[in-house]
Parts: sequence; structure tokens; C-alpha cells
Amino acid sequence: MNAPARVSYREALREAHREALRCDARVFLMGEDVGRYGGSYAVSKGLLAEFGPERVRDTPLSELGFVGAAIGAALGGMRPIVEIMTVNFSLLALDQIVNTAATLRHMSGGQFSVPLVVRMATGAGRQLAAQHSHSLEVWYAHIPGIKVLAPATIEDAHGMLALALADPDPVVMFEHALLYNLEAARPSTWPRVDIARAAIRRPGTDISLVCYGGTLWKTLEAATALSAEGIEAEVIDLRVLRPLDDETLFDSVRRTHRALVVDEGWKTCSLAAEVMARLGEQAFYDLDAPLARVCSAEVPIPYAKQLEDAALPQPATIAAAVKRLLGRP
Amino acid sequence: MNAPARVSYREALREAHREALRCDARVFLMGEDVGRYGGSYAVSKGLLAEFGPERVRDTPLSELGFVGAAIGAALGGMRPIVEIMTVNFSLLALDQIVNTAATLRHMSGGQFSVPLVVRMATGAGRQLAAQHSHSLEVWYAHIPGIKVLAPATIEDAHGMLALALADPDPVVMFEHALLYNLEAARPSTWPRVDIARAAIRRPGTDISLVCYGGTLWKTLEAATALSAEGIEAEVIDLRVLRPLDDETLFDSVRRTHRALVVDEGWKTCSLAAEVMARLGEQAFYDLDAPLARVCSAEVPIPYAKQLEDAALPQPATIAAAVKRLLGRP
Amino acid sequence: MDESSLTPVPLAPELSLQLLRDMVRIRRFEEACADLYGQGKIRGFLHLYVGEEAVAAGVLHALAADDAIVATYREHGHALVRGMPAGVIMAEMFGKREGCCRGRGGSMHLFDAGTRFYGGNAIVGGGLPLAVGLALADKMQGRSRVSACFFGEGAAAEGAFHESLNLAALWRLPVLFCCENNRYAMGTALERAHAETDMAHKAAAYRIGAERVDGMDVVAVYEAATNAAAAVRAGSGPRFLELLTYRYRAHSMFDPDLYRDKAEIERWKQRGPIHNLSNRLKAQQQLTEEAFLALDAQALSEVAQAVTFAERGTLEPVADLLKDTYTEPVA
Amino acid sequence: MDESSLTPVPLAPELSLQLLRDMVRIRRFEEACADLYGQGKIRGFLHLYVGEEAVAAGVLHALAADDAIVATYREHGHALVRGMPAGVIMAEMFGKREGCCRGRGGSMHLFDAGTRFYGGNAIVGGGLPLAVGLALADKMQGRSRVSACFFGEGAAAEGAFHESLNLAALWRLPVLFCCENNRYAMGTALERAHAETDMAHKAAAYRIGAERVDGMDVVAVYEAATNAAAAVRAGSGPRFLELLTYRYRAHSMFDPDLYRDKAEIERWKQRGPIHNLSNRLKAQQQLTEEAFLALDAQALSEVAQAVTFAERGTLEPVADLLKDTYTEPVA
Ligand SMILES: Cc1ncc(C[n+]2csc(CCOP(=O)(O)OP(=O)(O)O)c2C)c(N)n1
Ligand SMILES: Cc1ncc(C[n+]2csc(CCOP(=O)(O)OP(=O)(O)O)c2C)c(N)n1
Ligand SMILES: [Mg+2]
Ligand SMILES: [Mg+2]
Repeated sequence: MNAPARVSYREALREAHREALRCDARVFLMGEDVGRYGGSYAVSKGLLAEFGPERVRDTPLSELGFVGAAIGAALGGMRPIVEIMTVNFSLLALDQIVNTAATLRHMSGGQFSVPLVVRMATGAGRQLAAQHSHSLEVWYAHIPGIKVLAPATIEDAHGMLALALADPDPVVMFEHALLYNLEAARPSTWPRVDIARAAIRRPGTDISLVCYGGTLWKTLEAATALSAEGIEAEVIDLRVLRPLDDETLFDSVRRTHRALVVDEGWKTCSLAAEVMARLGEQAFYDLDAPLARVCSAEVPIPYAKQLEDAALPQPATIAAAVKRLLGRP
Repeated sequence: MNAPARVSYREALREAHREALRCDARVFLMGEDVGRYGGSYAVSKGLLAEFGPERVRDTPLSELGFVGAAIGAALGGMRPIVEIMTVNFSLLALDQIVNTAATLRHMSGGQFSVPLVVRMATGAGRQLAAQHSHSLEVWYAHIPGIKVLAPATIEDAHGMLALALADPDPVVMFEHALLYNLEAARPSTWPRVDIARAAIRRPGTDISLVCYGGTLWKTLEAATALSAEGIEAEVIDLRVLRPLDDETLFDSVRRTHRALVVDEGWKTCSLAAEVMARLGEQAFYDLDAPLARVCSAEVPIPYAKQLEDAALPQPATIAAAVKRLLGRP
Repeated sequence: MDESSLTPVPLAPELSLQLLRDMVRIRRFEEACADLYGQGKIRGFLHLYVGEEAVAAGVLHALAADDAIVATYREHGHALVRGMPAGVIMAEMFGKREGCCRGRGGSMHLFDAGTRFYGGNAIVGGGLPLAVGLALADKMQGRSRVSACFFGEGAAAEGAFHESLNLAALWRLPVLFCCENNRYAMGTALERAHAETDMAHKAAAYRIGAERVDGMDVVAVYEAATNAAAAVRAGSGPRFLELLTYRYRAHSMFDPDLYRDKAEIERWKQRGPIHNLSNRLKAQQQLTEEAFLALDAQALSEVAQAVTFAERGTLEPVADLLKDTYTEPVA
Repeated sequence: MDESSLTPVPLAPELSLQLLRDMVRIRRFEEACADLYGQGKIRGFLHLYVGEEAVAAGVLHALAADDAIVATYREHGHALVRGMPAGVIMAEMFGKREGCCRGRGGSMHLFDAGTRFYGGNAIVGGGLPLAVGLALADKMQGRSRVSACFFGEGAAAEGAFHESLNLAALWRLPVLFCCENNRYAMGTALERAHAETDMAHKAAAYRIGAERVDGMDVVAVYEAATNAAAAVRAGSGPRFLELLTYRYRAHSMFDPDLYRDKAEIERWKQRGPIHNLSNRLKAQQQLTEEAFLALDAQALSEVAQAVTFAERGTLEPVADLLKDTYTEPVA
């Protein structure tokens, strides 16, 4: 076996696509520049050569149209994966996702399911400014009828695609743009991924840090720094943003009695708010301190690096917020 | 003076439009069927005759196009009011609202403001089913760069339009479809509306009930019922959904020590969650009981009456939730 | 109706009668709906198809049983002709669990897996991409089925129209686009919505073969749809039909209908699709007045039975509210 | 370049030189950007206009100072020709507060109130409705100004294109639509994006007068734009120009450019807009090699000064992060 010793998040995703395309003739990938260009983040590089232009299908610039067409194709017995380049552009397709994909099964009294997978890049950090840097996971997590995944690790990136495809209902998968280059040793076999559960990425006793997607690594970095100061933070990666796994969350807080949520979305009406709300309504008596969050500043993400950095959650701001919460100088 | 003794929410809005059109030549109203048809909810009835087809402008079915055009017109010195028939259809225009209207001032380093007012109907309760009954206020409240109003009373409906027009930035105004027929005695003069503050619609001491838009009246009804059982609930109408008025909220909870949020949006990632998050992070030590909320069931709103009723917050469910929270049978 | 319009009907008598019967069924069904709305039995939005019957009848009879249909919120007629039982449709509008969607959809959201009837869509233009995708699935899976998509001339202003026609043409997909041009989108007249009011010309901008058809003449509709469907089925890509028609009633039950001339409505009524066909069949001795009355009585009785069925229906229990938000896992 | 293409330039020598100068300025500016990106001085997405200079130069010289410009993320050239100082543009890309947007926008979001330059838009197709609205404002306020909107052929597949052209034509608004057809949208060739590849034909579907123009010939562009702008200004509604052009470089700095033939790129380079004009001017004795070199040196020095200006710029303080999210209330 001479597979390379290391594997990136991007490659893991690509392998997952390749496996899905090989195993199930109904699966196809469609989106802007997924074929000849190889995907705007190069996820699908090489797949056109292997699977041909029918199954790795370049689309015109028509987000509403091709997402709607994917819904139709799903109704027609296919298993489409649609790639939308960036969550910002998905706004053009929201009508089809929310008003059709998410409602169709219910409206039809259970007659039609929509087995659609929508993948998109999300997040900031590459100085792409206000029209390419949003994190709108929270919007999607608000919508009944769809499920929302946010793979933050290489294993999850690989494993979640197949699970999304196996789901009879629409699944939206968010890939933080900064994760594509994440690299690690290649596992000898890919682990089974359990999307019923949030993952405890670091056990701890003093506080529960809840995060997902692009903020996982920043949060782990903060936790490591805090550990050097004697604070042991538990880091929970939500992984699935809808439905949320309350159990893992509540169980952690029952042990730590404190929680802080890290979320790259803008603060007001963030996913962080939902986590806090659940804790406030269902784990209130376990809490020894106010709830807290570190989110993005409420501003369209600016281009200049110092401003962009300041707008986003950072390990240092996370660590500082934890210390404030624990009353530590 | 022989103005009719009573006035409806719809008429109050219409008068506000008429005043704005009369006082400022830059103001115009544009949207599907605002002219000859008189508006899908009849708000603009009669305005075409008075102001002509240039200023009461029927548009083709092109939500993205005419909202974008309104942004351009605002940049060009006009003061457009755009009516979108229903929040569901606004998904087609979200790209322009979020990626352009909300970002333009910041992206341009402060060179261009977008004085745009977008009005739309929201909410369920008329058996219009899954594609006409959403409440997506929370999505808009998430976006920096815009402001979000939710007039729940006739006075607010009248007063907020002028304030929205006076604002140099984009303002989105949500009108709950069940409120249009709301009627009351006509005030001798229209009061000045203060959108810096949430409104305490009913003072109380035992619990703070936070609501907005269409849930105000249900919440007041619940409060009245509770009062008969000796529970005095304070009812806070948020009125402005972005920016939220924390002061009024925190001040109320400092007195009542309990809060329940009523929100017609779906529960997960609702505006209610944001209110709870703020209380959990900034009023934690004032709270004597878990936070709570009554929201819509997480299901595309169904057509059948008994199902729709069951999906939405109702006075009885609100009252029951309050009693549960207070430990009252 | 002047004599000159009594052109012979070149169809098999059996088929002609079926077209007539279906138009009458729609008419009677829609009239009943209007009544029942007045009685509060049907709620929400209700959009009637009275005047436009020739379109659904003509197109749907030109299609095969395994073709797919995507319609709009004005779709009772399409559902009926397609073969959904009137009772099941009516029960849906009564909000009963015996309805096609167990009361979850209502008038605007009729669905039927059995006849490949994919709605019922209350987002104007929302069905177009869906039809493109259904056709894409057929093409990728090597089936020669047609996906027929109905939409109004108002919908043709939406971006979804543009993107869908381009996709279908670019990928040569088996879609039959059926533009029901009834001259109004709610209160907005065609001329106030489109710089180019000829829909067939619009289709040409995507290199889609298009035809303008008299949508008040069910025979013309049937023939045009038969030809177009055959071409689509043969794999030559999408086709576009502009069906010139008119709605006799208001847009919905909330519409006071003040934006158009009563005389205009009367003019169009002179060209009523049911009269049009029945007079021609009578002229060529394929229909007697008695036969027409019998057929009408049959339609009335079908509708009456549908109402009874709906009345007797039960309500979906509130405990099942959340059902079918997601597909239940197979045990 | 063959002799036959040395057709005389029918413009005033002064103007010809200005067109040439602006094309060279763009070329030199863009080359510097590519370098600076390699050095990490410019970040984010960077889209260069090399090869397409004749379009911006030709169109913008045909416009008046109070006309409005709406461009795309590939808009440095438009900004430069429009009169924004090179230093201010460069400083923006360096993320400096001396930049036109104080570093908030970067390469894709250049704005300038002074020259009515409304972006810089990184949503493909996003600028089209904006231009329609700017024109609507002019029309409603009785001003005879033109709003010129640039967008790629890829953008023409978006619903926004359809809705915008229809609105502009329906309301007879003074919009000049300028489709920069460079044959690719990222890696997607024209033929794989559009069923109808003739953009001028697309415009006809909205009854908008359209013209296909050789976008490598700045004179042709200038003349077509002058005529079109005059018609627009005269109140006859929108006009549409399809400018046939080509980008010599990759779509963005991330693009390995593997989807097109090197020979194709070379073929288009033979038709380079700068050579095209400079050779013709030389042939008719309006330009000497020395004059051209001097003009090029001037452009290089302008760019060098712009870089120095940008380098010396300061950073917006982090404390001002939230500034301009909302308009500050007037005191
Ligand atoms: C996206 C969207 N915008 C607006 C509406 C409201 N609306 C419902 S039907 C209608 C008119 C549609 O006209 P047309 O497409 O011609 O179909 P018709 O009703 O004439 O059959 C409008 C504006 C809607 N349902 N969806
Ligand atoms: C709505 C949207 N979809 C996708 C993208 C990503 N994207 C940026 S530029 C581009 C190609 C656009 O091509 P074209 O319109 O021809 O302009 P060109 O780049 O050739 O000048 C794409 C796909 C985007 N920015 N916005
Ligand atoms: Mg119509
Ligand atoms: Mg291009």
C-alpha cells in the first residue's frame, strides 16, 4: 500500500466524493466549476477525468436554478451533491432550499422526500472581505426539514459526506474555507463517524467550551494555553448543527458548571445564542456562572488583515473570555 | 374634522405612506401589485390614484431585481419603500439585502449609505401553509448593517414608517399579516414613536414576558388570564429587533427575576434564543428560575387549522408555560 | 360564437369527449370550490382555473402516465385531469387527513406520487427548476419521459425562469415548458410586467423551440402539446408552449378584481373553451345536447361525491403535527 | 499584425492618445498588482484585467463625468480610467486607510463617491439591479445621466441579469449594459454556460437594442459606446453592448488556468488592444516609438508612485473596526 502518509481535509473530502461516485450510480456532483476547474477550493480536482462531465457537472452561474434542479433530480431518483462556492452565494438559492427542499416532504403529506446534499464553503480568514466571508450556518440551523453538518476534522470531512448521502432528507454541509489545507497522518482505515453525537475533542473539568467548524482549532489552541495556566477546559465540537445534541452538552455542563460558546457567526442571533438558550432553559441549575460567548464582531467582514483578525474569534480572545468568566486575572 | 373614529393597522400604515409621499418628493413605493391591485394586503389602496404610477410603482415578479433596483435608487438620491408581499418571497431578494444593502456602507469605507426601507408581511395564522407562513425576523436581526422593526400596534405601524425613512441606513419592517385588521380608536394626533426603547405594554412583577409583532396580543391575552390567577406578568414588546434594547429587558428582569420569551419563529436559533442568551450572559444573577420560551413548533406550517393552531404560540400555551416556570399547577 | 369558428375537430370522438368531459369536470369542481370557500369549508388562498380549462386538459392528455407534472398554486384542474380523485383533492382543501397531503398542503400544495404530480407550488416560478431537475434525472437514468412544467406569464419575469430555461436548453433536457399566459399576474397586466410580451420570443433567447397556441381551444392545445411532447421525448431537448388563455374569475378569493375591464372579461367569455369544443362537436354530430347535459350531470355528481367524501373526512390528530418534517427512519 | 488591420483611427489625436495611455496605465497597474500579490502585499482575491483594457478605456471615455459606473470584482481598470488615483486604489489593496475604502474593501470593492463609481461587486450579477436603480433615480428626478453597468458573460446566466434587463427595458431607464464577454467564467467556457452564446440576441428578448463589438479594438468600443450612451441619454431606454474580449491571465491568483488551450491565449494575444491601437496610430503618423515609450514610462512611474503611496500608508486602527457599519448620526 503506497497511499501517501498524510492526508488533507480537502483530500479526505475528495476521497469521500470518489467513493460515493463509485459505489452509487445515482450520485453526481454539480456546481459552478466543479469539473474542468476542479472546484473553487479544488475539492473535486480530478473527478471529472474519472467520472465524466455527466456526473461531475459544471453549471452556469445560476445558483437558484441548479440548486432547484438538484431538488428535482433528487425527486427523480438521483442522489445529487451540489457545491455552492461560498455561503454568501447560497443566498441566491435560499428560496429553493427553504421553500422547497425543506418543506416538500411535509407539504406533500410524506409522499416525497428530497435526498439532496448541499455543500458549501463558509467563514472568513482569507481577506476576502464582506461578500465572501460570512458564516450563516445559524440561518440553516433554524430551518425544520433540513439537517446541517459542520465537519471540523479530517475524519468528519470524510465520513459525513456518505452519511449525508444516506440521509433521505436534505442535508447542508458547511466546510470552513480555512480547513481545506488542514493535514494529518492518514488513518489506516477511515473511522466510522457518529453524527448522532457532538464530539468531546478535549476533556476538561473547569468549563465547557462549545464550538464547531472553523472555531474548533482556535478553541483547542485556547484550551491548551489555558491549561498552562491551570485551567482545564472541555472542548465540545457540535459537528451537527441541526439537530443539536443536547445530551453531550448538558452532560458536560453538569460536570463543569460553566459554558462559553465560540462561534464565527455574528453575535446577535447566532448559533451560540441557541446553545446558550438551551443551557439557560434546561441546564440552568447546573450553572455556576453566567453564560458567555465569543463571536464575530457585528460588522461586514473587512478586507484589511488587522481588521479581519479583530473581527473574528481568536485563541487569545477566547482564553481571555474564559479567564474573565472564571474570575481569573 | 370628520376622520373616522376608528382606525386599523392597515389604515395607519396607509396614512403613514401618504404622509411620506406628500412630504418628501424622493419617497416612492415599489413592489408587486402595490398600485392597481392596491397591495396584496391592501395597505397601499388608493395611493396610485393620488400619487401616480411613477411613485406607486407596480413591478414585475422579480424580487431580486426590484429590491436591488431600490438599493440603486437609494444610492441615486431617492427614498424607496419596497414592499415584499411575504417574508417567504424575500428569500429571493436576500442576496441584495444582505450582500449589498447591508454591506455597502462598510465596504465603501463610509462613502455610500443606503437609505432603503423594505416592508414585508410575516407570520402565520391564515392557513396559507408552508410557503406563505414563515417568520424569519431572526434572520434579518442577525445582519449587521441593517435595522429591523416590528410594529405590533397601530401607533407603531404609523410612526415607524417615517422613522425608517428618516434612517440613512437600510431598515426592514415586518408586519404580521394578522395585524392588518387590528382596529382601535383613532388617536387625536399620532403619538411620537420612540424606537430607541422596547415598550412595556403591561407592567407586572412576577415574570417578564418578552415578545414582538404578532405575538404581542397573544401574550397580553395570556397575561390577562394569568392575572385572574394572581400572576402579574410584565409584557415587553421588543418593537425593534435590531438593535435590541437590552436596558428595558434587563431592567424588567431585575424586578421580576424570571423571563419567558414568546416568538412565532421556529424555536431553534430563534430570536427568542438571542433574548435568552443576553439574559443568560448579562442578567444571570438576577434570574431566579430557568429561562423559557414559547415558539412555533419545528415544522413547516401546515394548512389544516387544527395543525396550524397547534404549531403556533397560543395564549393558553403561553399561560401554561408561565405557570410551569412559576411552579404553579 | 360565429360560424367560422366551427372548424372540425380532427380527433378521435372518444378523445374529444374526454377532453370535453375533463374541462367540464374542472369547471364544476372550481365552481364548487368557490361556494365552499364562501361557506368557510375551504380556507387559506384559493386560486381558480375557470376559463383556463383547455390548457390543463389539452396538455395533460398529450402526456404519458409516467411523465412528470409540475404545476402552480392554480392547479386543481391539472390534478383532476391527471387522475387524482376529486374527493382526495377536495378533502385536502378541507384540511382532512383523507386529502392527498393529509391536510398539510391545502389548495396550493396538491401532490400525488402515484401520478407523478409534483405540486402545487406557491412560490411563483419555484416549480421551473424542479422540472429541470426531474428531466435531468430522467436523462441521466436513460428514461425517455417528459417533465411538463406549468407556470404563468407573470412567472416568466422571475430569475428562476431565465436560469431554468437556460439549463434545460444547455443540457438538452426533456422538459415541456407550458406558459399559461392569462394576461395578468394578480392585478398586473402582461404589458406592465414584460418589456417583451411575446413569451415564445423569450424562449428563443435560449434556443428553445416555441409555439404560441390558442389556449381557449383545447384541440389546438392538445395538438401542439402532442407534437411538442413527442419532440421532447425523442431527445431533442426542451420545448416551450405559450398558451394564450384567460381567467374568468379573480386571482384569488381575496381579489376584488378592479384592475381590468368587465368588457374584456366578457369578450374572453365569448371564447369559452367548453362552448368552443362542445359547439364544434355538435356541429359535426359527435355530441348531442342530451349527451352534454349527461356529461355535465356526471361532473356535478362527481363533485358532489367529492364534497361528501371531504365532509366525512377526519382531522389529522394534533399529536402528529411534527410527522413528515423528516423522513422516518426505516425500522 | 497584418497590414489589413491597420485601419485609420478616426478620432481626434488627443483622444486616441488618451485611450492608448489609459490602456497602458491599466496594463502596467495590473502587472504590478500581480507582482505585489506574489510578494504578499496584496491579499484576498485578485482578478486582473490584462487583455481587456480596451473595454474599460473605450466605454468610460464615452461617458460624462456625472454618469454612474457599476463594475465587478475585476474593476481596477475601470476605476483607473474613471479617474480614481492609482495610489488610492493601490492603498486599498494594501489594506491601508489611505485606500479609497480605508482598507475595508480591497481589490474587489473599490468605491468612489467623487466619480460616481459604485463598486466593485463580488457577487456575480449583483451590480445589475443596482445600475437599474441608479438609472431609475435619474429618470424620476429628471436628470439625463447614464448608468453604465459592466458584467461578464458568465453573469448573464444569473437570474439577476434577466430581471434587471426586463426592468430597465420595461421602464425605459437610462442604463448602458456592458457585457464583457471574455469567453470564460472562471473555468467555464461560454458554450458550457449558455444555450444561446450570442449575448446581443439575449438582449433582444427584452427588446433592448444591442450591438456586438470587437472588444480588442478600443476605437470600436469607444464609438459603439458613444452612440449607445447618446441614445440612452436621449431617453430612448437602455442599450446593450456585447464586448468581445479575452483575459490573458488566469481568472484569479488562485487559478492554475488548466481549462483552456495555450494556443487560444496566444491567438488572442495577437490581437492585443494596446498593439492594435499603437500600431494604427504609428501607421498614420500620430505616434512615434519614442512617444509610446515615454507614455509607457509615465505609466510605470505612476504605478511606482502608487506603490510607494500605498507602502507608506497607515493601518486603520482596530479600535475603528465597527465604524461605518451604520451611518453615524449627525451631531
Ligand atoms: C415569488 C413569489 N412572489 C409573489 C407571489 C404572490 N403571487 C402569487 S400568484 C401571483 C401572480 C402570478 O401570476 P402568473 O405567474 O401570471 O400566474 P397566474 O396567477 O396568472 O396563473 C403573485 C404575484 C408568490 N406567490 N411568489
Ligand atoms: C453569485 C456568485 N457566484 C459565484 C461567484 C464566484 N465567481 C467569481 S467570478 C466568477 C466568474 C464570473 O465570470 P464572468 O461573469 O464571465 O466574469 P469574468 O470573471 O470573466 O470577468 C465566479 C463563478 C461569485 N462571486 N458570485
Ligand atoms: Mg397570469
Ligand atoms: Mg467572463
